[in-house]
Amino acid sequence: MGTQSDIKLIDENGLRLDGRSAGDLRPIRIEAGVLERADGSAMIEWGGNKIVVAVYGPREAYPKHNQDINRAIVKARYNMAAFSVDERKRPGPDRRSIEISKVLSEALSAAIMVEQFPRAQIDVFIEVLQADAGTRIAGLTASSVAIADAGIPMRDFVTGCTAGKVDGKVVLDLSKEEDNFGQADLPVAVLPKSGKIVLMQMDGDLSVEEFDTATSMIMNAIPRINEIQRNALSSRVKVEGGGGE
Amino acid sequence: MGTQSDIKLIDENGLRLDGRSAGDLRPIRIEAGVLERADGSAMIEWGGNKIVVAVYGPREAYPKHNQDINRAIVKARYNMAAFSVDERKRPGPDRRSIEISKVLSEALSAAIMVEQFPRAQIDVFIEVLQADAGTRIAGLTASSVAIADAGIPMRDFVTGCTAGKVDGKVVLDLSKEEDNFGQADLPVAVLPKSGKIVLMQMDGDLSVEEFDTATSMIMNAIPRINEIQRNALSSRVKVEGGGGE
Amino acid sequence: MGTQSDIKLIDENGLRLDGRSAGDLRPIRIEAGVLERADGSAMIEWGGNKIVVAVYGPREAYPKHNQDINRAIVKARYNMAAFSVDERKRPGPDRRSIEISKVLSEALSAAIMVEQFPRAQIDVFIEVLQADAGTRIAGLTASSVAIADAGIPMRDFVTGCTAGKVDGKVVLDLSKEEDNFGQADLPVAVLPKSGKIVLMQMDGDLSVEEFDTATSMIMNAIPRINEIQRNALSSRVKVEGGGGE
Amino acid sequence: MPRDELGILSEIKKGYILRQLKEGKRGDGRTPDQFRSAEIKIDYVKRAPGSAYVELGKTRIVAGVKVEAGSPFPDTPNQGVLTTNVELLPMAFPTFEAGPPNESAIEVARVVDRGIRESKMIDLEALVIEPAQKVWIVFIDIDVLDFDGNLIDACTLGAVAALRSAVVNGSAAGKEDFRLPVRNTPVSVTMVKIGDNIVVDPDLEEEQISQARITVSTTEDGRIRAMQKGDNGWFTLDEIKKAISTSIDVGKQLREKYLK
Amino acid sequence: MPRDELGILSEIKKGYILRQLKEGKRGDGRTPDQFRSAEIKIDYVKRAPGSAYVELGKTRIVAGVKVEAGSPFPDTPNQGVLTTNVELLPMAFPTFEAGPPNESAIEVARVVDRGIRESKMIDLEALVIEPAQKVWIVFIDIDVLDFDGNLIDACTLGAVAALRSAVVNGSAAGKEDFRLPVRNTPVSVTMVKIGDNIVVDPDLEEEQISQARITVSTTEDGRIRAMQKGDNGWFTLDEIKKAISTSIDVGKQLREKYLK
Amino acid sequence: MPRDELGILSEIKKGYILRQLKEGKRGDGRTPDQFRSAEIKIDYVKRAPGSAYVELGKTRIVAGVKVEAGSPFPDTPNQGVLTTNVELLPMAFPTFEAGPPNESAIEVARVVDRGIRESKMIDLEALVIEPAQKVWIVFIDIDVLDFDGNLIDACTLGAVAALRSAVVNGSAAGKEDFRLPVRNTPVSVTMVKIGDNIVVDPDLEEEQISQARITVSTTEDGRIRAMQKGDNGWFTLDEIKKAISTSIDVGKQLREKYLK
Repeated sequence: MGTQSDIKLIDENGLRLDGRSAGDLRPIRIEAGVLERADGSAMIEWGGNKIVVAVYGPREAYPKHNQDINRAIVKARYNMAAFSVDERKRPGPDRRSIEISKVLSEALSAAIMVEQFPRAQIDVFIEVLQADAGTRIAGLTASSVAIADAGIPMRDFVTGCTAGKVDGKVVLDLSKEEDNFGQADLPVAVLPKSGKIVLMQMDGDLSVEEFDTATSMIMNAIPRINEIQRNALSSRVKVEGGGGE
Repeated sequence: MGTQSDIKLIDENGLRLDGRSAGDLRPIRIEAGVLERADGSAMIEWGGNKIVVAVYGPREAYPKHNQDINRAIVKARYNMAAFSVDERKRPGPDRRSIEISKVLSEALSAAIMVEQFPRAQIDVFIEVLQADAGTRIAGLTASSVAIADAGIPMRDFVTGCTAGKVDGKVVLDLSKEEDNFGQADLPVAVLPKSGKIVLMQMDGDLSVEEFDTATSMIMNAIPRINEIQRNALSSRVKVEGGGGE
Repeated sequence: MGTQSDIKLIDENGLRLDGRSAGDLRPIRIEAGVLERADGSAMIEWGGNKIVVAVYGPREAYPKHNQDINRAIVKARYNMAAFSVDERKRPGPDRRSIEISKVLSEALSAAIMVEQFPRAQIDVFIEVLQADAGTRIAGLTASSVAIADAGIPMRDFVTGCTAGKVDGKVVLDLSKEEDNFGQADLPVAVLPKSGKIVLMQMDGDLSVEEFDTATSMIMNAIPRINEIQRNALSSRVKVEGGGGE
Repeated sequence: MPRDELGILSEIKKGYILRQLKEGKRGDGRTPDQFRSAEIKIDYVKRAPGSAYVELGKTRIVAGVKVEAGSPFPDTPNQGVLTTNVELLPMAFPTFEAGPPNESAIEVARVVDRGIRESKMIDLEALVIEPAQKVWIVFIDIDVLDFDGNLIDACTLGAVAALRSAVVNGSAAGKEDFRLPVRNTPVSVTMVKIGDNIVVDPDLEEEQISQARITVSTTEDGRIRAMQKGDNGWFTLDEIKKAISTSIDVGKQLREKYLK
Repeated sequence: MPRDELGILSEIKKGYILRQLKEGKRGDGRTPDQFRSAEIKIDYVKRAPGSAYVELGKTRIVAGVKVEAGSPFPDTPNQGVLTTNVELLPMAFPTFEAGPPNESAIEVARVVDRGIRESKMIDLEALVIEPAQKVWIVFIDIDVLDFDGNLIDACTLGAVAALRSAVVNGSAAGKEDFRLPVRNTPVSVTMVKIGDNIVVDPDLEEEQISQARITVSTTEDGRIRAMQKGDNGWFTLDEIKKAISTSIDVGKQLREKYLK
Repeated sequence: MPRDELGILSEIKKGYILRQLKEGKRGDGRTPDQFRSAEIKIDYVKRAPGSAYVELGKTRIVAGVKVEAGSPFPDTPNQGVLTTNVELLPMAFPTFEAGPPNESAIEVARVVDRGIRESKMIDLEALVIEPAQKVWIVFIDIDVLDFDGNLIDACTLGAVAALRSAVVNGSAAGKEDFRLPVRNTPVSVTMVKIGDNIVVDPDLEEEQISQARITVSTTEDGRIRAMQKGDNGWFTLDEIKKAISTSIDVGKQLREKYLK
């Protein structure tokens, strides 16, 4: 987690810089079917994040020696556009994006009925056009909409959210400033029907009690985010959350 | 095109730094069959350019999934030797040489009877030993001699020439200084029998009228250059152009 | 060879910085079977060198177009750990390690009965954990123990040693300082039964007479080093050489 | 660019398109000289000083402009630096692959770059902070999200729109925010040859069956700034001259509609 | 990590392991919460200021710490730099390949790095030589020689032991030799889920048949500093909570035994 | 180097060559100790301060020397820098591939480099412009255009001839043009073993059927400066000693003929 700062991130009323309370989400908007060529696609705007996801497949895995004779391979590729962050990002994968691609692939594999597509590959391309904290979770949440849009059978959605610690307080869905100057970041993704955890990473400093509070907040938010996913697929668009007054 | 300069590139008599008139070519010399291992080869000296070309093929395209079942793939590889330019060039392809290789491949594909060699590949390796403006055109002009030397059937030669604008005046076959300090560069290659244009690039600043003048000059020079190509194949060597008095 | 230095590397009694005489070896210790996964393995400590070697194979050569239908391919990969030298070494092969890998592969090919394993590949991974002059020879000497440990049939061991010139005098088995400030370095490896030379490199400045002295010293040391190799395979460990008093 | 890789265009369909073209008709009802209508959203990416989203048919790209302080090239100590990169994202087409730009992506980037550079749209001399030491580096990065033909023109439109709208944070040079020194408005117009017909702004189907491509970049003064012939076919000189004149005409329309 | 690539684990064997686990027994006789006994040799490589050889089961790694003077990152001018690299050497397993670190090697390195970085084990502020100009760069490089499961914990143990024992040559900054400014002792504990059972410190066989992996890094104050869930399976929240408590307990034992 | 990759050498031909060699005859009529006659053109490339074209049999190479001002290596602050690169161009042989130098190209470059470096042909101490700050960097780049055996000697001849003839533009250091400080004339002589015969300057056919290769680089004082044994075969010590003496003799002839 980032360095200390003099900025007070939570005011005396418990409100955050953008006016949210501890348990509030930023506005989330998902649209499915935004691309022509891809088999499935989705665009998500989550706070200041703007991420487009395209799905191709199931198609024959290539090269052949990578094929799994029992199930489809899910390959997520998380990538940040050069202009998506304040300082220009050099094109191409770095160690961070390779790790994120790995954990996103694993999380999606748990939801997709991979056993129906032996020897196949499902590609999920996640392009971050504008980054604003929580990109992996936002990209993953959009990915399961794009996979559904592609007509690929899933046991359930994958729905994610982060919590973290800011000014010593556990809060939901960190903003960029909270991520930069906070004390912990905990991205989690679940299968919302069962609450099974398919992605969890943490860095920072949390006591066991703080961890419990953070995961409660996340579990509490998951149904709201999943509803936005469902609505996107019913080709409706809904704006959720936003502001804490 | 390059930056402005105080050098006067054309004198009061309309003569250029090397004494040529606007429509004069630099000396050109082509020799075919200069290498042992290649299936066909040629060396061209054009002004201060010194370029060797080797052709291999038709041979089976590799990897196989690149094969075209209807025709041969033509792969030109334009490369500058580390010592070919004033400042040492790092070995290996850069973006410029990759683009040039692409347009040269396309120009040669238009001339070679590619439909006679399904699934095959024809490699044309163009090594610039000494660069002096107009290397792509010189390399391309030598390439069709090397392809003929390899016995690969062609509809016609590919014959190229550049024109450009210097001190506001349209001239043929830019020299290094004219290329560096001129206002436009227009490399063109044609099938000389029909005048069909198979390569054309331009950068700089040309009016429509200037473009017409430039292409007239080029079309005018093409038969002279093609004659040098033909002579090289009749295993004779001829020096053309040179000086403008 | 390195630059001149003011350090006197050989004293008035003919003794070297570490107390050895001209023909003395540094202490050598080899242990076979040190790794679980590899088909064969060995660890060598030779002076301050600490090198581990793992052997995999014979296994099918991959990719297939690399296969030799008459014999096994031997691929040694010499690699220095980032922490093995004074200044951190960037991970990955450099030109030096690629050349060393080539000459080690060739030396081992001369000893292994490669004709018994057509289409196969034998991988020999040589990891230098701590470097102290003579790493290629130490790694090669350990390699033939690891190959024997893997049960791969060999005509003979490969046994190596270096000689060099220090303060104008020919000496055996250069130390780090002698390598840095000496006038010649001559690594040699032989099949000890026959004395056939399978690796020889030299750099520096040697007269023909000095070369003869150096190779005599090496040939003289080979049986002692080979005995340590043999002992390692008899699952005994022996310390040889060390000190010159 | 991929040629008929989808296998969706049978010979029958090719014949149909050709017959239609002979009558001056195109698959989507356009005339040969007609550009598709485009949608351009500037300031699409807030973190970039300049950006634009362009939809041309179903071709979708995002162009972002970043401006950072850095060193000039040794041979142009008194000029800022301009660099253009195009990413043909694997999401944009089934056969596009992840990895460093291939020859197609490099060609698109270099043709876009030449149109902008040779028109002298950006006054690079005005981007010097300290001569020979520190200049502004203008990075144009373009993400291709969806591919439906004519990338060069879509990317040029996006890059030019992003440059025109950019507001640069000057603090890295101790200066106020500033707009890029824009002098003119280059536009590229790309045409392909199908049989004996030449059509403007080809869509994916047209690109897949065309023999040759020509791009002409012009400025509002009607001057030619860059050209690029592509693909394995050929043009006659007359066809090229006609293409230049079409480019000047269509370029005017595009400037009028999208870049005022 | 490779999953059953050796083909040595038949379905029969899997069933056997599962039945055994139901009775709380593991292949090598350990209880589910039991770490294998490790061997750690510090100062294993004399040319590195800090180093450690770790043997955990038959997993064997060497961690080396190098410290060099260099430039700080622009956004943290008042901090030293910490960097962690793990090489899955091809000698360590039949299917490991030479080349730059793949996604598995990168994940191990980044999880090890996070445990150390987020615990603030090394006081990076104390590693500044000249603010914004020159700081100490701490390179943690780990060679994996032999692979028998649970690389993350073996590598974390090695890295922490090497950092704790390092004595840095200060001459590059005109200073005396010094120890790294160590503030605490992070330990990672990794568990995998096999059927409904969760076991600590999996060996190779257990990793190959497990569905999901969870790593929890803690410090001696019982606080969580880093976590990573891996593999295609899932955990319930209760399983995670149990894993955290196990990690704190086992972490204490490891610190007591190996990092005093 | 490729070994019989053309498939042109049947076992019958091999047998024939061997029988001929037993009688001291080679395919092109040379004696075992005879070098092919070479053609060397210096100043072949005008843009390089030094250059040479070498034809040895049908092996054709161009060596170019560039000299640029740059930083010295930290551990040799009072020396210029010498670097040698060899490109086995795909034009030179059917199986040579484009791309970064492979192990064969690297070996050739390093053996050529060692012969020049260890003979101290170039006085690197004389190439310092400002100690520890700025030195002359000598780049030797070699293009292999056509491959007919014995690259090491062809490349060494070309590199040495180019270095001897180089006239450097001194303006980058505010100096006059100057010749490189050349102290002696290293020559490499390469031999291969075919059966029990050792032949000098092998051509392609001989390289393809040989078991082992030895290169010895010497200076005019008859001293050995670099050696390299290559390929999967072996030499006896006596064979090596004979090769050294041959190298000294042949080296004298080469210096006399081509490097006066």
